[in-house]
Amino acid sequence: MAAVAQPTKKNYITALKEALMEEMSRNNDMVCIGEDIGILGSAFGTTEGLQEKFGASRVIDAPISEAAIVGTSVGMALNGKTVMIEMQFIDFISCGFDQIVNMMATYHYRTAGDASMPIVIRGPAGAYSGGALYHSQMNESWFLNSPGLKVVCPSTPYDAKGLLKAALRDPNPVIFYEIKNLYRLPKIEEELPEEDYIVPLGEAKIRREGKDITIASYGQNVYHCLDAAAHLEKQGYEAEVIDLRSLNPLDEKTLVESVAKTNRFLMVNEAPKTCGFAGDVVARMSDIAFEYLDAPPLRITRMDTPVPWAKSLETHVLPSVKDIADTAHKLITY
Amino acid sequence: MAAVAQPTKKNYITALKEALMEEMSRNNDMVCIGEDIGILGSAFGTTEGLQEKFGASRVIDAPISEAAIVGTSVGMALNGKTVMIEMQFIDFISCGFDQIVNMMATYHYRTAGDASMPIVIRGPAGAYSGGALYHSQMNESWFLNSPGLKVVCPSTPYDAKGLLKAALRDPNPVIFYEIKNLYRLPKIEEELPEEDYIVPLGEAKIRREGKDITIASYGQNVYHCLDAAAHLEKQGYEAEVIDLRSLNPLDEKTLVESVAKTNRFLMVNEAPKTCGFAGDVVARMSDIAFEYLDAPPLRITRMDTPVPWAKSLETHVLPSVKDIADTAHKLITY
Amino acid sequence: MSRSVSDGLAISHRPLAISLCPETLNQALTFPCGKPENQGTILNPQAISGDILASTPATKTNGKADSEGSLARAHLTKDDYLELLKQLYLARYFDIRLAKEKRRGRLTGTLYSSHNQEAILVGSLYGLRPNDWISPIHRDMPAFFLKDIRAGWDNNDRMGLTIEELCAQVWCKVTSPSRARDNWSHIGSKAKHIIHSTSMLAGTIPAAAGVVYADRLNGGDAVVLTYNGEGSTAQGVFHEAINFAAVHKLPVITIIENNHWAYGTPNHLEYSLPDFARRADGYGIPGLIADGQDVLDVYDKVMECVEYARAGKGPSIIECKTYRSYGHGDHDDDRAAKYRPQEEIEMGRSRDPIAIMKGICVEKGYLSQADADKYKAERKHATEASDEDFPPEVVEYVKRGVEFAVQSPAPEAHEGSMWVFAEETK
Amino acid sequence: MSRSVSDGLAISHRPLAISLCPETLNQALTFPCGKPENQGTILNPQAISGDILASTPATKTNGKADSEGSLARAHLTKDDYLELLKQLYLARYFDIRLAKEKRRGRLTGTLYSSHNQEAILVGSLYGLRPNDWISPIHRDMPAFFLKDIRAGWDNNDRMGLTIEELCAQVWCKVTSPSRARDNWSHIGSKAKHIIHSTSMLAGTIPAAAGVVYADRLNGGDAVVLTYNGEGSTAQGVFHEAINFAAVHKLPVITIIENNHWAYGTPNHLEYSLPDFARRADGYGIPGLIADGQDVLDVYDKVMECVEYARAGKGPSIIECKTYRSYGHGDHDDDRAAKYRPQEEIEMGRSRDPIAIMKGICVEKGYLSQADADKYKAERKHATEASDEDFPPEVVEYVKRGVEFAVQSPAPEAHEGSMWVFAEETK
Ligand SMILES: Cc1ncc(C[n+]2csc(CCOP(=O)(O)OP(=O)(O)O)c2C)c(N)n1
Ligand SMILES: Cc1ncc(C[n+]2csc(CCOP(=O)(O)OP(=O)(O)O)c2C)c(N)n1
Ligand SMILES: [Mg+2]
Ligand SMILES: [Mg+2]
Repeated sequence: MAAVAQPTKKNYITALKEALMEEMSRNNDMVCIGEDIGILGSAFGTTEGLQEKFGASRVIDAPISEAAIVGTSVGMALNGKTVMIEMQFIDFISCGFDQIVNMMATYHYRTAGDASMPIVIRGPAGAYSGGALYHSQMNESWFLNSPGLKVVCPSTPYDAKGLLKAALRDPNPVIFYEIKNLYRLPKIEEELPEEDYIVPLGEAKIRREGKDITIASYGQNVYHCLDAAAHLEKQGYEAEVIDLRSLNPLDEKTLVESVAKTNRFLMVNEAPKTCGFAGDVVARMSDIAFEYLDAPPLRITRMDTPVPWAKSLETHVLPSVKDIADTAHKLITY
Repeated sequence: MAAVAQPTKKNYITALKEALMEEMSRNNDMVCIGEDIGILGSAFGTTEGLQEKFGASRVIDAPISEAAIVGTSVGMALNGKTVMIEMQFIDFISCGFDQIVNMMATYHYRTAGDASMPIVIRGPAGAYSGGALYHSQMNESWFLNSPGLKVVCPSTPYDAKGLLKAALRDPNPVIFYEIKNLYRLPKIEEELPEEDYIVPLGEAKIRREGKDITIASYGQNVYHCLDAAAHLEKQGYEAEVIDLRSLNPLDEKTLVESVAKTNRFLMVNEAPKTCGFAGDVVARMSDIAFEYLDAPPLRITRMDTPVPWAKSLETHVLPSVKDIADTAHKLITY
Repeated sequence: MSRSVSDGLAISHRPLAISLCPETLNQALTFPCGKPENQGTILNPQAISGDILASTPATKTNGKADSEGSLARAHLTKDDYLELLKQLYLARYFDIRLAKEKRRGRLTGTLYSSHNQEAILVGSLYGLRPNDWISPIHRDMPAFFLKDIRAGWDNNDRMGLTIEELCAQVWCKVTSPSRARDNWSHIGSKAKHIIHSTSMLAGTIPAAAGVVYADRLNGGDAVVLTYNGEGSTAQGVFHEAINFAAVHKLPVITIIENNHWAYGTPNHLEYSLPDFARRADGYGIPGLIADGQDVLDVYDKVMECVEYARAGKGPSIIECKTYRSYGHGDHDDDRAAKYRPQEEIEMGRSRDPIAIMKGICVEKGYLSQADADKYKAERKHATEASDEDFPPEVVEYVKRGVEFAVQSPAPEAHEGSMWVFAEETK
Repeated sequence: MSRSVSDGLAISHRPLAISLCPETLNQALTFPCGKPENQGTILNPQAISGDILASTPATKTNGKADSEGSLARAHLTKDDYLELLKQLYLARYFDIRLAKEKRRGRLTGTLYSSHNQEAILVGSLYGLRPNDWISPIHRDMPAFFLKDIRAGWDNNDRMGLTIEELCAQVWCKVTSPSRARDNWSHIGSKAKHIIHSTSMLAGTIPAAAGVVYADRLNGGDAVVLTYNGEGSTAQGVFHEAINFAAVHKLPVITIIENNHWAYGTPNHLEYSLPDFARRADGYGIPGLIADGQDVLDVYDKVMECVEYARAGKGPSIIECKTYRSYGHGDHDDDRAAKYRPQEEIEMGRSRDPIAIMKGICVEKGYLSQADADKYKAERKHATEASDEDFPPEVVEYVKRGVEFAVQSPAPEAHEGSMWVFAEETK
């Protein structure tokens, strides 16, 4: 009897690797650029093997020049290429900021559609791992407030692969937040389909059904929300947890349908509070779901501080499972 | 009989000029830096006469290097100086972005108070004047989401002078949005006190009292709100219009007190909608004033587009008096 | 094949003396505003580095005037000379026409005049191939229609914008390439290989590097010409882009239009050396200086760099010395007459590119003195010049564009929220 | 006063030959990773510019070794030599101790080892005045306590951090200058004139320019030393800051620690020339090359630039050639042994700064061969070296710091939301 291949579970970073490898094979006009993505294969190993397979001209080890990395990618896109940009950490995206918000994001708009920008900027993001101020950021709000950019943040291997592939096929620039804490987290490993698939941008996913409150989030906070939901369950409440996955475009429909059922809304993310995306979603719910709400739509976020280094400090400023469970409880019993 | 001096009304830019002149005289450790602020006296004339009076070493004509302008100011602040930075247009602040959000904004935090950063970055801002994508921005949200920055936006000559002086005496970095459309607007000219005064950061101002709805805004949108209020008055409604003036710190007390009275809340600004400050204030009201609200707290903002050039296009994407009046009416009659 | 590999290696990473700059030219290229003894309204001489006096030589020169034979211009015919002259008139007339329209209140936005700087645009574009790329900025409006104009002034399929498109843009009409969404020089064309700039100075140089990187990946041999003011060379992204281009030996030719003022800031407050071409030395790439008033010198220098770039040897910088005739923008005209000394302004305008090219054509016998005297546009301010000062075909050409623009409609309001995102999926 | 004004002018804006670099040194400074024939795992040789082979000379040299008399080291005494050697041991021991602690899981965060690069820190700091400023980055941990250590290793009031403060920082304790808010090298002190860096490479050079600008305004004559990896010189802000410093002739000395790798990227993919000192040429400022393995050569070059800067002549760049011993950070040690060829690593480590300085001291008769053989730290990996390989006072000194750190408490949680804003009003 022939040995039956054991289905293998794959982690988040393997899913990303597969996406890059497959899209580079599928699209001869795709180029990758970033610091240390070629010879080294990326700080976290995400691009391992790419340069070997596709050559140094399609997998470019760029100088430490984030603005030039973004800007040259704009030029390549203008001349027909699809570009994957890696930021070594998403924190360094600030060094290419002007090129992103003023050059790349607006290109399609200001040329009345003459040129689209199929560029994905991806990079390791997120706190809770002692990375301190410059290796912990979730700065998606800067880009959500800059028209012309799509923003994505997967929380599972399946979504990581499917969303990255979808982003790389999208004609628009996409900022792609990878949660480095999830890269190799065993508990979220899963089997991935053999065949080509994408997860379309703009579709949220209900991670847990419930009728008492809607808790929306993305990235690693999804797991905090699920843990809080488990906690609430012990108290006899059923929380619905929605993983937004794509922030722009946002799946408002799934959110409204959920709130129509639960009549409570809580939004959780780890970015700073003021002008963060949590507040934005809360404001949207005021607008589109107010009639369903039996309690104020609220948000739980990082405090308005940078992410400090020491564990005690970091924990203090970031949302915790307890924060979520407590606030959810307050809203359910409002 | 001796001639009695006629009290003179002053415009918004004159108020700013006086603030700079007075603070430079008052504080020998104050330095100004920016492009074309010395020989030329600034694109809009805001720094006219400063270099003549205080010399080229305290009023620096910098190379076209926004990142270096911010970064050298950080160094000067570290070594005891107070710095006024002019961005020729606030749109170009993106070119110094990393230095602002990662170097300047965090300095006090990451050094546990070892070094404060008394730096004001000011510049002409705002749309409605045909400036197109790069001479129209209101990008305050980027900075409100970056902990460590205060953000201010005056709408009258009195506030322009008083807030700028307060900002220049504040030990923290302040991003100061000047509305270029108001610089020389005759209808807002007013007498300014002879004596030294400041407008403290963090105090909102009720521009018009009313009992039917609270409309909050800042910058030139305040006038749109007042026009909408006048319109509503004809329909028999009294809108209360609050000029926030200072976005961070925000005067939540004045807002809550107003909503406690009006039970309706509408927030207006001209920045892009998603993750803009309007949504943030709406989310705060959900949190701190939900019990008072008899209708959803809403926002009116620019569409999620850049600011286009042609008048027809620009008008289409920006909030109008009609938008405000209509939504306010909807909320009042909710 | 006359070049050997070692030739290439030998000249590849030091500032090259691949062009000559006669001594007399050096003097012509020096305007007083860079010098501390003549500082306009500069208030604090201490801020000015004293050693600007000890100027570096413009380019390395072998001390004698070059013979024409080795220059790119050797291949130009009489017709080329006359065409270049006509293009100078065209660029000048376009600018003057806009100045007049602006003064009459018919235009919205700012005119950043290219008056007196036309030789840089005409000379640099003349020898390009149709599929080469360009990246013009605020002061380069004529570049958009001058690109590939050799394929026929009336050939709308050439690889450049039409005069109609350009006028429609300035008049803020929906028929413009931007559909009136972004202003003045913020246009381009993917099909015609023109990069669309933003306001952010030096911000398109990385994109320029990117288009030719992509072209090389496709096996092409296009070059890209980027235009920049001298003040803009202080931007970080200038450095990042040129460094990238140098590392990858990309065919990026960066033209520095040194008109000696960056808005109200003179050369010595932007850069520590008198010659901005020296920026090249930090990247080990050729840094040439051209006489920005002499269309043929610009042509020669650009063509040398184009050849160098197309051969795969990498990027280069050409500083074209010139002088800004008026204010930074038209709103600045009055102030600029104050913050710049009058003698400086006169000296800066004295070497009019039209006059210089006319003189050369007469000297060569390509133009009779009588014909040369027919159209006296040179050194005339927009308020002084009339249509009679220009060849009628030039006036006609621009007129056609203006008429098209005037008749075109403004965009409809709803377009304001269109095209934020592209819809199709690749 | 021995210098005349014209002296200053003559040397002020070209890359200066103010230091000599003997031919033999040139060879010692060249590591193979910059060369295409020895590329580690580089996969596409075409991407590498062929003419790196034709290397520019390290600095202009007159072809013969300089006499010691004209060098800054001429003023150093025997005690200085021995102190320098001891400081090399100290820097090395600190790094090795951290590597061991890290390996034992006692530290959080990344160790960016300065192993093999200590001569740059020790040599550059030795001649500074107490009130001079410095701006160290990730690989410069020992710089924080080496600053002004001449005022006494045990003098806690000197203008540098104490070993206790530094260890507390690494151990993530509340007694550190950052109160454990930001990690590892992201510390400094306003009072002690050390600029607090962020992670953003080259991001503190503008601040360095700013502190000395302010100092000059106050009538001071402090200089500032900024440290940067060679890869970081590609950042836009590097350009903007040096350009600003050059325009204003600010006393900013930029040390480029060229350890030949920027994480996994070799020199030739970061810059088109083999010598990063040539970046200086684009700003018309001196660009020197020092042997980063030789503490005295670094000292000489830095002191020349310090003198130049203090005299008001402006900024300069010193490239110190060295080699990164291990991985980029300790997490990269294993990979770095693969992406870099073994011979290269061996060659890069072969000129150990401790060994070189020992040799000089012996040659000078400042140290007996027996004493020199006593502490054999040189060329030893962290796993091989033991306390016996170091002078006991060095081991003791670091031990004191470690003990303090270990006994210090972690910060209390509520501090996490403190100090976002400063409270007092000026
Ligand atoms: C990044 C950025 N900073 C500032 C400005 C404002 N600005 C527009 S033009 C200009 C001067 C440009 O001078 P130069 O580069 O010499 O070009 P010129 O206008 O003289 O042709 C300035 C400061 C800008 N457009 N972009
Ligand atoms: C602006 C920025 N981009 C990227 C990084 C990530 N990064 C950290 S160190 C490093 C390599 C630095 O190389 P080099 O400047 O040569 O210094 P070295 O580590 O070799 O001493 C990179 C890319 C960063 N810290 N900052
Ligand atoms: Mg200029
Ligand atoms: Mg390095």
